[in-house]
Amino acid sequence: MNQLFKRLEDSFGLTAESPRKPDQYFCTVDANKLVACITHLRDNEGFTILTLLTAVDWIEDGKFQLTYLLNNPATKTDLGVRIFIERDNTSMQSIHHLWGHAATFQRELKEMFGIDFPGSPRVDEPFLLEGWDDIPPMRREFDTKKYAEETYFPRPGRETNDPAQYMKQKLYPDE
Amino acid sequence: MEIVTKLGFVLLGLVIILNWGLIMAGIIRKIIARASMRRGISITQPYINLFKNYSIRSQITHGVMFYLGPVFRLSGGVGIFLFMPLIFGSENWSNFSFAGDLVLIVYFMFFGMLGMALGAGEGGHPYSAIGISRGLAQFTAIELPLTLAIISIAIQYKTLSITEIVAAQQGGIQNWTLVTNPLATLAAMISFLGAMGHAPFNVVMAPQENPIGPPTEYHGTFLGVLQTNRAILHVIEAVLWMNLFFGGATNWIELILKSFFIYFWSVFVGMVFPRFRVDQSISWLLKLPTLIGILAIVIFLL
Amino acid sequence: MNYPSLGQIAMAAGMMLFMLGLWGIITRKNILRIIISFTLLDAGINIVLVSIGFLRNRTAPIVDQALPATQTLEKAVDPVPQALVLTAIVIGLGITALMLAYALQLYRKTGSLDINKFNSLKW
Amino acid sequence: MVNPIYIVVALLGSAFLSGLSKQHSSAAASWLAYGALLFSVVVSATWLGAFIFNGIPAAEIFTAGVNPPFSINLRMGLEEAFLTLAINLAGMAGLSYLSRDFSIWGQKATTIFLVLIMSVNVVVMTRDLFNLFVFSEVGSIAMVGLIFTRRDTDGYSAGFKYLIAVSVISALLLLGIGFVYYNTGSLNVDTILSQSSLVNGSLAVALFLVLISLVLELKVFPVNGWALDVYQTVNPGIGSVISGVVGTGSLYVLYKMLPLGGALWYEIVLIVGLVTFVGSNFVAISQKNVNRLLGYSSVAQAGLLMVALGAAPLVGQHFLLIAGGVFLSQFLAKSGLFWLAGMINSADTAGWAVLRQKPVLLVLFGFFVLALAGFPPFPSFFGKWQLVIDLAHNGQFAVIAALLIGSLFEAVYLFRWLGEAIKLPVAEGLTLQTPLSRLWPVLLFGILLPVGGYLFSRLTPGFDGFLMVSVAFALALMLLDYLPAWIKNSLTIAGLLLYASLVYPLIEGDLIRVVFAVIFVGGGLLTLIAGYSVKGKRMGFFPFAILMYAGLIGLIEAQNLLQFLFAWELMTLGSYILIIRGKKSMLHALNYMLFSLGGAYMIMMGISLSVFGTQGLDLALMGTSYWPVWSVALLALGFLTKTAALGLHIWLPGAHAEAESDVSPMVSGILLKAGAFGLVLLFLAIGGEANSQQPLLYALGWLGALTALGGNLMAAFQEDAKKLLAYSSVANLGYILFAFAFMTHIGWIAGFTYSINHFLFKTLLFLAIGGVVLRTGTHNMYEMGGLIKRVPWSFITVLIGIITLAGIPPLSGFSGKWLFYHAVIAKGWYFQGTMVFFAGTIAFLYCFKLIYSIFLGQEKDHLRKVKEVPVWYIVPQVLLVLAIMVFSYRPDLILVPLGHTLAAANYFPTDPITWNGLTASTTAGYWNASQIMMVIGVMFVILLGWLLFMSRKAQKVKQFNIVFAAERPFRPETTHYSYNMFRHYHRAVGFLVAPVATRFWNGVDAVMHDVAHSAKKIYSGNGQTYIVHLLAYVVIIYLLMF
Amino acid sequence: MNNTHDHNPEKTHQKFLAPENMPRTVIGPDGEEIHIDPLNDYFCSERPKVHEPANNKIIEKFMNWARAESLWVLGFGTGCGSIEIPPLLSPRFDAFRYGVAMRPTPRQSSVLIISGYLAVKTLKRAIRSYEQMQNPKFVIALGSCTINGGMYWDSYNTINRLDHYLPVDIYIAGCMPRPEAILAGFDQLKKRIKEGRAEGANEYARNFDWYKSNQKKIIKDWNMPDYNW
Repeated sequence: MNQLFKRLEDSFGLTAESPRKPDQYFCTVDANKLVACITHLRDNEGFTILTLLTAVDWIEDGKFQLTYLLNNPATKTDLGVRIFIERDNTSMQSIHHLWGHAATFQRELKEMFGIDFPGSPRVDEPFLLEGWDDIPPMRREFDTKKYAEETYFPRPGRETNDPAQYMKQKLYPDE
Repeated sequence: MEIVTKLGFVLLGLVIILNWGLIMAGIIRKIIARASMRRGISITQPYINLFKNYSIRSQITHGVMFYLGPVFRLSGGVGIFLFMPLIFGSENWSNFSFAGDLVLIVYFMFFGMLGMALGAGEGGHPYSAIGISRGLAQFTAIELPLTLAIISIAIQYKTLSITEIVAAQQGGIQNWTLVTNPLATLAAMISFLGAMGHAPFNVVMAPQENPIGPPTEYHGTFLGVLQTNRAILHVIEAVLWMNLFFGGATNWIELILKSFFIYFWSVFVGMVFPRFRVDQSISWLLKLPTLIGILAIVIFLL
Repeated sequence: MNYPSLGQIAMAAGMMLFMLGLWGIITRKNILRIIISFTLLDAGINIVLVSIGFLRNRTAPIVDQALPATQTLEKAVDPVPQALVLTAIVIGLGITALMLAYALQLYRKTGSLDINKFNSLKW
Repeated sequence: MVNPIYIVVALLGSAFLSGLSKQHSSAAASWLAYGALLFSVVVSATWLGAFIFNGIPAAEIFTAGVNPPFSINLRMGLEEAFLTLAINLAGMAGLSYLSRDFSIWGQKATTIFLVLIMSVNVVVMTRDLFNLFVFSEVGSIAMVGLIFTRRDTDGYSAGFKYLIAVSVISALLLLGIGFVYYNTGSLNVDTILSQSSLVNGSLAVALFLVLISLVLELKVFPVNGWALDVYQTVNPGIGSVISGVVGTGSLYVLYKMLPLGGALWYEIVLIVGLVTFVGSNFVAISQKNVNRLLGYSSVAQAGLLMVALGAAPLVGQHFLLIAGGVFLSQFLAKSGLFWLAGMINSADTAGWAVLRQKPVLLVLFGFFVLALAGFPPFPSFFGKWQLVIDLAHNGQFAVIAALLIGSLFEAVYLFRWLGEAIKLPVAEGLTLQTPLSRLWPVLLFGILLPVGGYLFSRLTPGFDGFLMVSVAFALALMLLDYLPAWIKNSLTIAGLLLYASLVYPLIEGDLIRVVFAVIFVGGGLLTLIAGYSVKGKRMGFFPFAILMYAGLIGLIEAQNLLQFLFAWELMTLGSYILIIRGKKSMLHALNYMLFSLGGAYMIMMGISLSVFGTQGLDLALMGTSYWPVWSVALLALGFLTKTAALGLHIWLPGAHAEAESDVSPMVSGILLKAGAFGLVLLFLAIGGEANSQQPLLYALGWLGALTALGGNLMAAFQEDAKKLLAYSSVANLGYILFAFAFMTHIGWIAGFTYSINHFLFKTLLFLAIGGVVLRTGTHNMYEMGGLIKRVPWSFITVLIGIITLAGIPPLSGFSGKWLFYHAVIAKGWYFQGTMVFFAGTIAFLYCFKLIYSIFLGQEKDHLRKVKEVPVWYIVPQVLLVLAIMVFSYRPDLILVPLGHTLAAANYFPTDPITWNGLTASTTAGYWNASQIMMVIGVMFVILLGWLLFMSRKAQKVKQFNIVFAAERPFRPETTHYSYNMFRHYHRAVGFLVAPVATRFWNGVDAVMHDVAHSAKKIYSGNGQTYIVHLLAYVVIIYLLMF
Repeated sequence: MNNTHDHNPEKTHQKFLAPENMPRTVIGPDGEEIHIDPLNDYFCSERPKVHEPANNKIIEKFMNWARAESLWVLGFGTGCGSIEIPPLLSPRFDAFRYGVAMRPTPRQSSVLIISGYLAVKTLKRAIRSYEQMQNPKFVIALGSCTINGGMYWDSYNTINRLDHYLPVDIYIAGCMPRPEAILAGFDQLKKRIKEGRAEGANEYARNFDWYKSNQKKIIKDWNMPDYNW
């Protein structure tokens, strides 16, 4: 694996992280080298499966982190390739030509984070939400509690407790 | 005066048959429940369902045929009743059977089917049409063994008049068609399974596949009419089979018992067997039961 | 020994010419040769016709001083075949002329006289 | 009387004069030519008139003042007068037709043309062998000279081949003449004939040479390549001369000479003619080039005439009728066709669509084609008919069969051609050239055809001129075709009623005929009423509608088989044109025509083999007990092609479905009954109950049952509404066949009930569906849907129609089913019966599909503004519904008297049905239609009232307010469940509807075309090969003879 | 992305109009133009009506008894509660003996069981199904999610209170309630019906505007006429 990283380092300038599990590795590449990188991984290194494409919102840094989780079925190894992209008016190159099902992940990211993938099929159609006209709900500037309170008629008198504290208080009030 | 008496007996008979149909449905469902170790519904549940459906307050309609469909359907059921002699030897309980013979009844079964088909079609629901198309397709195959059986007993008794067929079977169980012509009886009983719409021939109404099939859009009074028909039809078809193959009935008790057991046969098979797909059921009906029916005729030709 | 009569020889010769012509017509490829074969055939027929009317020791059926009209029945050969031949020769001439005209035109149009080449019309 | 020698004088003189005249006086020269021809026409016409009206004997004209055998003599008899009239007329017309070409080719051409006409005149009239030779040579030379006018390689090579072949043939002829003279000492035909008892070896050879060369002159198949090439290349005007004028001369010479050869030669000519007729028509099947096709056809017709010639000893006194009829038809028609080809100038038959620019010419083209195919009312119909009958009387069944097969081959290309002219799109750049000088000959010959037909119909024994009235009516309507449609429609209705009222007294006592008459006339009226909805002129519809109905009524009225067949063909003709009017009908109409003709020929063959063939044609003879099984089978098959029994059904769906909306009910509800009527006549003929054809009837019964099953199954899998109904018709006719095949009283009652019912509901359904199709513009059911709101009347009538169709009580369809059950039980055909009942349940499938897919379910966007169908469609539907109701309520009104009629001694004496009041009962069961209807009606009304009361407040909702798994439907198109509705059924029983019959007939079609195409290859195009063929043919015939 | 809520429902609905519901023009068979407005042409846009109970007390009581003893439940499961329904019909609990039966079509059903949390998307379907049921119709809501949002109380996509959208007859508390509790709920519903208090359908019709505005507030692509007949 380290050899692989070495090779990739030369070609794509990636930075590897120490493995979390014996068969799970992560690395980071430049956003503009990503497609070339994972194409290489898919075609030459045996990472033929795209398991996951997901995003993390680093609002403090003004970045989105996209993780492309690839799997090599021969060696039973997972490799997460990360990139960081700007948070505002962001868009990323689509990879639906490498894996057809990537389009679905991208559709979801577009709906939930507002990350655009130009050219990805049906990327603008609603995926889970119907008729959503607010900012994408998974962005961290979206205040879901406030939205729910404004929209869904919260029942007055409802208390929200930490279950552990609440049960402890209720069952063992003396302690 | 005579006609008034006739009408009175006919109406009375209809009421008895309807009530017996409802009770029989309750009993059968009770038996099914007990067989699967449940308490099950109360025997009066069919009545309650019927009352409830007639007491639904709001209704919708899709058009004229939406009304005519259930009416055709119920006319089909009641019509078969009207042309069916119920009790052998009784002028009063023979209804209007002087107007036509077995052929009339066999063809009048289509009347109700047509009504159902048209009404369901007017509903505009694709599942209704799918159900109807399956039902009609399966019905063609169901009719085939029955036709063979009818021809076989027509050869046997040299008549197509139900009254005379019943008359020929009097004098004990050894004279029943069941004993004298078992193959025809078997073919007809298989066909009875299909006519009752129980498993394995219940793909028409299959709730899991196409929500309840033809009557998807029916509700309230419309559904009540259909349920009324169902109660009548089940009994009266059992009576038809009883008349043809099981010696008919000389009194009401006999009629009730025999129709119960004939109907229970279909339920019994339905409990045991899984459901056929529609093309499977057609293929099957066109093979073994048809062969049995053909044998039933061949035996009489030899 | 029974020698063949002049009439028989003429007829045999005519028939042979006829056959020869026929043979030529169906074997030669050159149109001109076919036409020549046809004239052979025609000549053969004429000879046959003449020989049909030939009677030994008789003269030509021309009524003049040498042959008064009253003696024609005894002295002249049958005049009818001769008349036929005369007409047939005329007709054969006409046909030969027409054939040659066709051959000429065909040659002008195509530069060839091979009959096998003129089969654009068929089926 | 003018001496006919002046014909020769006039023609020859004018030829010389025009040859001598200078170029600038060409107008005068051509007038001179016309004058000479007119003179000839007049002379021959006066002679003909004298022969016909004064009955004078044939005149002998002696030249040179000496008696034969020493001089040439001519004869002017009836035949000669007729032929010279025809020749001179054709010459005049041809001259006019060719006048433009002649003006290009120069005076010489006119001269040659006149010489040609003159020579043929002489050839016809002369009685001298050598003279014959001379003038036929003159004619040949003139002919070749005319061919020379086509100045290109093709023309020259064709002319050369022609010349060589003709020379060889004439050499043979000359040789033969010489030897004949050698043996008989005479050249006079009559003298030789008087010595024909002395035929010895060498005379026989001489005669062989003469006759074989005469036969070869007729361009017999397959040694006629030289002639075909000429046909293909020459100007069609000259082609018409070759075919009409020269061919006529050659034929007549053969006719004159044939007695020389004796009986053997008649046989030879018969066989040669047959081979020519069949073979030439066969190779023409795959021919597309018009001129060559016309050549094949000419040769074939000559072959037919040779058959007539060869059969002369057999047909005796009818010879002139036969040969005259065939000759006249082919002479007029073939000339006309050649002329038309010249006007169109398209090498391909497809180019003839341009004829539609001048409907008159299209009609004439139709005349010519029909005359060639032997359709009434043209003379050849009578000729062929008489020929077949006379051959049958002499037991020449193989000849008849060959003739009929050849005729069928002929019909294949003729009707393909006609269909293409009627239906194909007009090709770019083609125009009709119709100067008056070319138009009038075509018009004249076209008009002469029906006139000749009338004359020959009067000559034919056993023909009732009454039938011609309808033809005249149709022709009159054709002339009135510029009137608006409603006037013509009214005229047609009036004509139909008038004709029916004239016919009614003839059939009054015969209930069987009356029933069918009511179906035909009533159906005609109703469907014609629907025709009022058509705006505009509707050219070419009404004459053929009236022809079809006249044919149908004629069937009923026919007293003998000639009239029957005449009516049958009229009906076929009319319906063919009606069918081909549909948008995509070309191929379907061709199929229809071919199957109908095949059926008609089978009927002819069957007639020949039956009592009629041996004893006479009167239908009253039918009861005779002698009926060979093959005859019955052929007759039955013939009628079954009309009823479209399984295997013969493939023409029906397309033809009925693609026809116009109001034509479909005509051809489906009504026309098919003609076949049923034929079957009725046939089955009565073979002796009713006491028949001796049980095995055949058993087979027919199975066929009927299979047809019912197959038709219904195929109907269930159709997407096209009209095709569905058409297949349903197939099935219903299967029921009818099954019922009649019982040959029992109750079976026949069932058959009649079915016939009446099928007429009622199928006419009703086709009218209703046709109206809807008219409004929606599509046949496909899945494109419709939810139309109940738009066309409620049609929905009601369709509902009643399908209840009747399915045989559900209380409507009249059930009466048929009830009778069926009892008939099956009584007869003991249990398995066939079961199959029929199984088929009956399948009828539900398509009934439901029909009414649901069109009227129920989801309404489509583009059909939201569809209007109710025209009132003219509704009116007949309402009438039919009323009729169904009456028949349902009181079936006894018809069935009781019908039962009495059928119970006649020679029909079905055992009547098992007893009517007690309104209750019909057999030993097996009983049935009371009125009571059933009353009981069901009352019950229905009560229940409906109850439901209406209970649901009186129901909210009316719209089409998408359906339970859709908590979603809403996307579009009506995706929500309407209709396309391939019974796919599950297809999975189960689809193997039964594999298109076996279609594949079979397609295979037949392909094989025929391939074989015909291969057979054509013998025409290699090489002149020498043709000569070899000729000689080989001579040798073969010689070997066959000696 | 606009952060402002658009509070004009008409405008919002216009924005989310499905393509197949857009007005369009088709050409008829004779070439005539036909304008189709799917929402008006395909759907009935009547408002629901109030159906008063029968005047005759005895008849009404009898009818209510019949309705109560024959509860036909629509087979419609939301959330985790749908897994609690099948045991209800098993031999152990046997809801059939109370006259309860499952029906596959809302037209024939009289009871709608909301068996758990409702996402907005599911709510839309639940409302449509409810509206397609016929007039005496009853709603049973299971679990705390339907009462106050339960564990999804602050989710951006899950409703908190069902009774703002549908007239609920019986709430059965629990997360999830066990089948015994549901049986008890049926018992309570029966009591309510027999007492004539279960007039949810009429309530819905009377307060139709209120319910509808609540529904439309969160369901922005309604794409239907107001009442789904």
